Amino acid sequence: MLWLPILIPALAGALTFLLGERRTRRRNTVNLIAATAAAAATLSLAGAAFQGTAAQASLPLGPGLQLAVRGDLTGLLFACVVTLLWGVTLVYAIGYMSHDRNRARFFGFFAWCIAAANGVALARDPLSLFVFYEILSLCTYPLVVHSGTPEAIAAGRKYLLYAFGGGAALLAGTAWLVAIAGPVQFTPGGALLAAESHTFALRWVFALMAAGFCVKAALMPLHGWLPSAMVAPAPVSSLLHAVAVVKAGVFGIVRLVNDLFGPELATSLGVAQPLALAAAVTIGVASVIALRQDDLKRRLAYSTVAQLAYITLGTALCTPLAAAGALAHLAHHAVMKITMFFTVGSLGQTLHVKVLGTMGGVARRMPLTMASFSVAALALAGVPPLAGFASKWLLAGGAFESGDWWALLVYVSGGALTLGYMVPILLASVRPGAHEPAERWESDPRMLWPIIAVALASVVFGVSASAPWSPARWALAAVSPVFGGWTP
Amino acid sequence: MTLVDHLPAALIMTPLAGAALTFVTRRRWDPALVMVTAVVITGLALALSVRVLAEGAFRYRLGGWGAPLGIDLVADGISALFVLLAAVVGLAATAYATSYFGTGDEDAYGRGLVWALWLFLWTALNALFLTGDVFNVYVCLELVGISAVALVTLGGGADALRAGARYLFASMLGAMTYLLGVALLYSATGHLDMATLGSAPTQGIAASTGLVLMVSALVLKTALVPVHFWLPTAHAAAPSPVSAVLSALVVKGSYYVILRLVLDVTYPGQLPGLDVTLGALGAASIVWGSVQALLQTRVKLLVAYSTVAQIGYLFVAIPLMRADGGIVGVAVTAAAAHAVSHGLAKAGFFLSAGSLQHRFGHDRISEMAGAARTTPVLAMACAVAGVTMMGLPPSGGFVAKWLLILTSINVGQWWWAAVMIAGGLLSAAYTFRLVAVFVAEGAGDPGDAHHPARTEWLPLLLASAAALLAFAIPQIDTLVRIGMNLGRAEVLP
Amino acid sequence: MRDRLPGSQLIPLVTGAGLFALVTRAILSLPGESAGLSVRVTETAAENGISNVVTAVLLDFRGYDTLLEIAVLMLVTVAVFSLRETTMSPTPLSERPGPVLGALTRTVIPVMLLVAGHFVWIGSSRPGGAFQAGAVIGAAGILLALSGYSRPKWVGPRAISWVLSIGLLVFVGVAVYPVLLGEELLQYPAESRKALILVIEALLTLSIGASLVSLFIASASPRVQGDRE
Amino acid sequence: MSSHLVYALVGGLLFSIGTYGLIVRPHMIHKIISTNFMGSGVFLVLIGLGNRTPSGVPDPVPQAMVLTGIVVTVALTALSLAIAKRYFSLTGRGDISEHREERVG
Repeated sequence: MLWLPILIPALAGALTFLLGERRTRRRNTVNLIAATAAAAATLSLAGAAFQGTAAQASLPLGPGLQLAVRGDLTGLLFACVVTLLWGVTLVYAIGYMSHDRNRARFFGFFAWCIAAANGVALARDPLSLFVFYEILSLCTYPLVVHSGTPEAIAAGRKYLLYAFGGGAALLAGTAWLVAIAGPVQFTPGGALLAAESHTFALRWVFALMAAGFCVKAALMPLHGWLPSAMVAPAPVSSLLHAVAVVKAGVFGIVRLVNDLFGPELATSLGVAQPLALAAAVTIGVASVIALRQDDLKRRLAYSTVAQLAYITLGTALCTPLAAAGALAHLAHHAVMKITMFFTVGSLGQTLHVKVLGTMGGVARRMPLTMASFSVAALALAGVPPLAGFASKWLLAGGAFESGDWWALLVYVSGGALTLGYMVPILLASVRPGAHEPAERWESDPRMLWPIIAVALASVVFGVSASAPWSPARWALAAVSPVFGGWTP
Repeated sequence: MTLVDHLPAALIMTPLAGAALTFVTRRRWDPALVMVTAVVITGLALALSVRVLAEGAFRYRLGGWGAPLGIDLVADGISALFVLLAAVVGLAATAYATSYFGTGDEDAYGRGLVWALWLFLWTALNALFLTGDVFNVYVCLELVGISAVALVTLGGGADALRAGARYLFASMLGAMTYLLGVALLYSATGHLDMATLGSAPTQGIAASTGLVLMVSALVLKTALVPVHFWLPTAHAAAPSPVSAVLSALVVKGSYYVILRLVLDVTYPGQLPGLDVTLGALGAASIVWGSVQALLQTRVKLLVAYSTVAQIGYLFVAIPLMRADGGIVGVAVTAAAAHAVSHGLAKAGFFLSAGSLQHRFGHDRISEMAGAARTTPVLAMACAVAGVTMMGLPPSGGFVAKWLLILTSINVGQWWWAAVMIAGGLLSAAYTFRLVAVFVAEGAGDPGDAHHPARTEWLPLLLASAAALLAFAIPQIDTLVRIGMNLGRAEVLP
Repeated sequence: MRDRLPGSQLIPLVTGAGLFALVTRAILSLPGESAGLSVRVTETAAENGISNVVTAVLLDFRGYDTLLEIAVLMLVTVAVFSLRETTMSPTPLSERPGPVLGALTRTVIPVMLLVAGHFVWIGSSRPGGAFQAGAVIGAAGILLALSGYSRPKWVGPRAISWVLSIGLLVFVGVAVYPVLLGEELLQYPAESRKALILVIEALLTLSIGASLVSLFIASASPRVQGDRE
Repeated sequence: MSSHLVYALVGGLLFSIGTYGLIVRPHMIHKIISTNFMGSGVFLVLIGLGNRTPSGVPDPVPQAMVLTGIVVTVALTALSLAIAKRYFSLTGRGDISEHREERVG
C-alpha cells in the first residue's frame, strides 16, 4: 500500500513509453487514471497517518541495505502536494503540449519524476532518500532539454553539473553518516543520539548532506541552474521547478534538521545557524534580482529561489512554530507558484507573451487567468487571509519565539520585496496594449481550469487555515513530535 | 551420480559440441543451431545456480581422479554467478547476432564461421569460470584469447586486423607470463589445484613470484591502466555483438581468475602491497578511462574506454576484500554485483551502439543529433546503460558502489571512496555528453521516428535488467557467499 | 606512442631486466629437490596399469586439458579460415615439382603414413600419440601440396570440414560416454580404455593432420576472388 | 650449479628477451618470433625445474604441461602468422605500432 504513490506513477511512466508517440488518447487516459489512483492512495495513507498509524515497508537491496518507506505526516504532506498537483498539471500539460513533439518522452519522464518525488517524501532513511533523490535528478533532465534547442541543451548541462555535484556531496555525506552511525532511520527529533560524540564527523556529514539538498533547494550560491532550467516547457517549470524537484531539496533539509539531526543537535553542533544565515541572505538577494527581471519565467524563478529560502530559514531556526511554518509554506508556496507558472505558460503559448514589456492588455484578453494570477501573487506576498499569510504568520511567529529578530526582519522585508516584484506584473497586464479581446476568449479550457483550481486552493488554504485538514494544521501536527509532543 | 551432478561438465561440453557441429552443418542451419545451443546453455546455467543455492558448492572430478592429481571443476556461488551472467549476455548477444550477421552481404568476410568462433568463446568462458586448476586456466585463457581475437578480426578491414593483432600479442604476452607464473608456483608447491594450493600455502619467494606473475598477466588481460592499450581499439573495431561479449564477459574472465587467486590461493599477507597496487591501478583506470571516454568522438570508442574505467571499480574492491586480514564478504559481493551489473549494461550499450551505427551508417557522436526521437529505444538503452555505470540508483552499479564506498570508510581507507565518487561524476559526464547529442534537435525537419526493429529491444532489455539489478542483490549476495573459502578467513557481514 | 617518446626503449629494457632478475631470484630460492606430483602420478598410474606416466598425465589425469587443447587447435583452424575469403582453394601451390622432389615425395609419403600409424598405435602406452602422428600426417600433406598435388575433386569443402572436426566431435562424444554409464566426464571404463583411446587418437590424428595442412595452405595460397563453395 | 638450474635460468633469460622484443619491436614477424622465445623460455623453466625429483626420474606433470603448451603455442603462431600475412596483403605493411590517425582525442 505504501509503495502505491511511487509505483503507480512509475508504471504509468513505463506504460507511456511503451505506448509510443502516436497513441495520444490512450496515453492521456493512462496518465489521468494513474494520477487519480495515486491521489486516492496518497490521501488514504494520509488519513491513516492522522489516525496515528505510520505504516512502513521495505525492500532489501543487499547486505545491510534496504529501500524503505514510511508514511508519516511530514512525508505525506509533501506526497499529497505532489500527487494532487500532478493531476492538475496533467490536464494543463495535455492542453499545453497538444502540438508538441516527443510527448511520449515528456509524459513518461514526467510521471517518473512524480514517482521519485513521492519516494523522496516517503523515504524512511537517508539512504532511501538518496536513492529517490538521484532518480529525481535524472528524470528531470530529459524534461529540461525537452525542446532540444542549443539553449535547452546548455541549460541541461548546467542542471546536471549542479545536480550531480550535489548528488556526490549527498552520497559522500550519507555514506559517512552510515559509517559512523549505522543504518539510521528518520526519527522525529533526531536519530543520532548514539553518535553524538563524533562532533567533527557529524558537522561534515551535515555540511555535505545540506550542500546536496541545497542544490535542489536552490539556496544561493547553488541556485544557478534554476533560472536556466526555465527553458523547459511550462508544465515542467510549474510542477517540477516550483513544486516537486525544488521542494525535494527543501524537504531534504527538513528531514535533515528535524528528523535526522534533530533541532537540538543541529543547534548545539552549530550547523543550523550558518544554514539560516545563508537562507536569509538568499531571500534578500534573490528578491532583489527578481525585481530586475524582464523575462516572466526568470522573474518567477528568482521568486522561487527566495521563497524556498523562507522554508529553509524556517527549518533552520529550529523552533516549533517556524518549523511548522516552513512545512506549511512548502505546501502553500506550491499552489501559489504553480498558479503563476501556469499563467505565464498560458500567456506564452496562447499570446506569445514572455516578457514584462509586451504584457499590455492581457488582463482583458484573459481575465480569468490573470485574476487567478493576481490572487496567487497577493497570496505569495502574504496578504491576509490568503495562503501565504498563514504560513508566513507561523514563520514570523517562530522567529519571534526564538528571539531571532533579524529573521523576523528578513521575513517582513522579504514580503515587501515580494510585492515589489509581483505588482509590476499585475500593473503591466492591465496597461493598454496590443492584446485586445479577439475572437477567442481566454486560452484552451484544459489550460484555464487548472489555473482557476489552484488559485482557489490558495484562497481556501488561507481562509480555512484553522480547519483540521488544512496544510497549516497538518504542518503543526507533523512537527509536534519533533519537539517532543509540543502543541501550540 | 544423478544428472544434475554433471551440470558443470554439461556447461562446457554443450557449447563445445555446438562449435564443432556448426563447423560441419550447412550454413543456413547455423543460426537455429546456435540459438538452440544458447537456450540450452542458459537453462543449464540457471539450473546450476539453483542447485548451488539449494545444496551448496560442489566439485566435479573430471575423469574421476580428483584433485590434486586430476582436474576438478568447481561449482560454487561465484562461479555459478559468472556462468549465469555469461549465459544471459550470451543469449541476448546470440539473438541479436542472428539478425546482425543475417543481413547484408552474403559473402561478407569471415561470415559463417562466426558461429563456431562464438561457441568456442562461450565454451572457453564457461570452462574458465568453472575450472579449479591453475594450469587449466592457462588453456582456457588461450581459448578465450584466440576466439576473441578471431571475432575481432571478423570485420576484415585493416583497422580490424591491426586491432586484432595488437589484442593477440597482448593476449600472448599475458598467457606466456601466466604460464611462467604457473611454472614457478608448481615448482615451489608441487600443486596445480587452487583449493589444495590455498589450504596448504607455501611460504617462499618462488611461490610469491609465481603468483605475482600470474596476477600481472591477468591484469594485462583485464586491461587495467597502464596496460589497457589494446582494449579500446579491439573492442571498437569488432562487430557490435562481439564487442558486447568482449566488454561484458571476456575481461571479466581474467578478473574472475584474479578473484579466485586472491580469495582462494593467496593467504593474507603473502603478497604485501599487491592488493594495494591492484587497487591503485584500479583507481587510475577509473580516472584515466573516464577521461578518455569523455574525449572520444565515436560511440564505440567511448563505450570501450568506459569499459576500462568500469573495470577499475572491480580492482578497487580487491584491497577492500582484504582490508582486515580476513575476507570482507561485503566487498566480494560488491565486486560480483558490479561485474554482473556492468556486464549487462555494457552489453546493452554496445548492442545499442551497433544498432545506432547501423541506422546512421556511422558512429560519429557529433552527427547523431535527434537520435532520441528517431530511434528512441536505442537512445533509451544507451541512457539507461550509462546511468547504470554512473552508479545511480536503483541500478546494480549503485549498490556495488555504495557497498564499496561504505566498506572503504568503515575500514578507514576513505580515499577509495573519493575516487569512486569522482569516477561516478566522470562517467556521468561522458554518458550525458552522448545523451545531450541524442536529445538535441538539428535544424530542418528531422523526419519521423523509425519503427524499432525487434532486436533493438534487446539492448534496452539488458540495460533495464542492469538498472533494476539492485533488487536482486540480496540473492547475488547469498549466492556469492556459498562456498567462499571460509577455512582460513572470517567473512565479515 | 612508445616508439617515439624519448627514452621509450628504457621501459621495455627495465621490464625485461627486472623480469629476469625476478625469475632468477625465484628459481635460485627453490629447494634443490622437489617431487611435485611425480610420486603420486607414478603410484596411481601403476595402480591403473598404465605404463607410460607422461601418457597417463596427458590422457588420463589431465585428459581434460588435452580435450581443450584439441579445441584450441580446431579453433585456430576456424580462425585462420575466417581470415580468408575462400575456403580451401583446390589450386595447387606449385605447378611443376622437379623430378627429385617428385621421386622423394612418392618414396617418403608411404613411410610417413606408416610412422604415423605406429605413433597412434603405441600412443596409449609409450611416447607417441595423436599429436606426433598428426604432425607427421601434416608434414606429409604439406609435402604433397608443395609437390603440386591438389585435393581430388571428389573431396569437397564439406568433406574437409568433417575431417577437421571429426577428432573433436568424437573426443567430446567419448568424453561424454562415461556419463551415460553413470561415471564422470572423461572417466573411461577400465576394460574399454585402450579401445576408446585408440579411437580418439586415430581420429584426432586425422583432424590434427588436416588442421596443420589447412593452416599451411590457408595462409600460403594466393587469394582467389569469389571462389566459395 | 646443477644442470636443471642452468636450463631454468636460460629459460628465464629467453623469456625476458622475448618480452623485451615483443614490446619493442613494431613489426609483427618480430613480435611472433619474440613470443616463441617466450614460449621456449617457459618450457625450459618447466622442464628444468621438473628435473629436481629425488628419484631422478623427471616429474611427468611439467612434461605434460609443456606438451600442451607447445601445441597451444604452435596454434597461436599459426594464427598470428595468418593475421600478419593478411594485414600485409591489405596494407603492404607489417608493423602495427600506434599511428597518429588512430589516436583519437
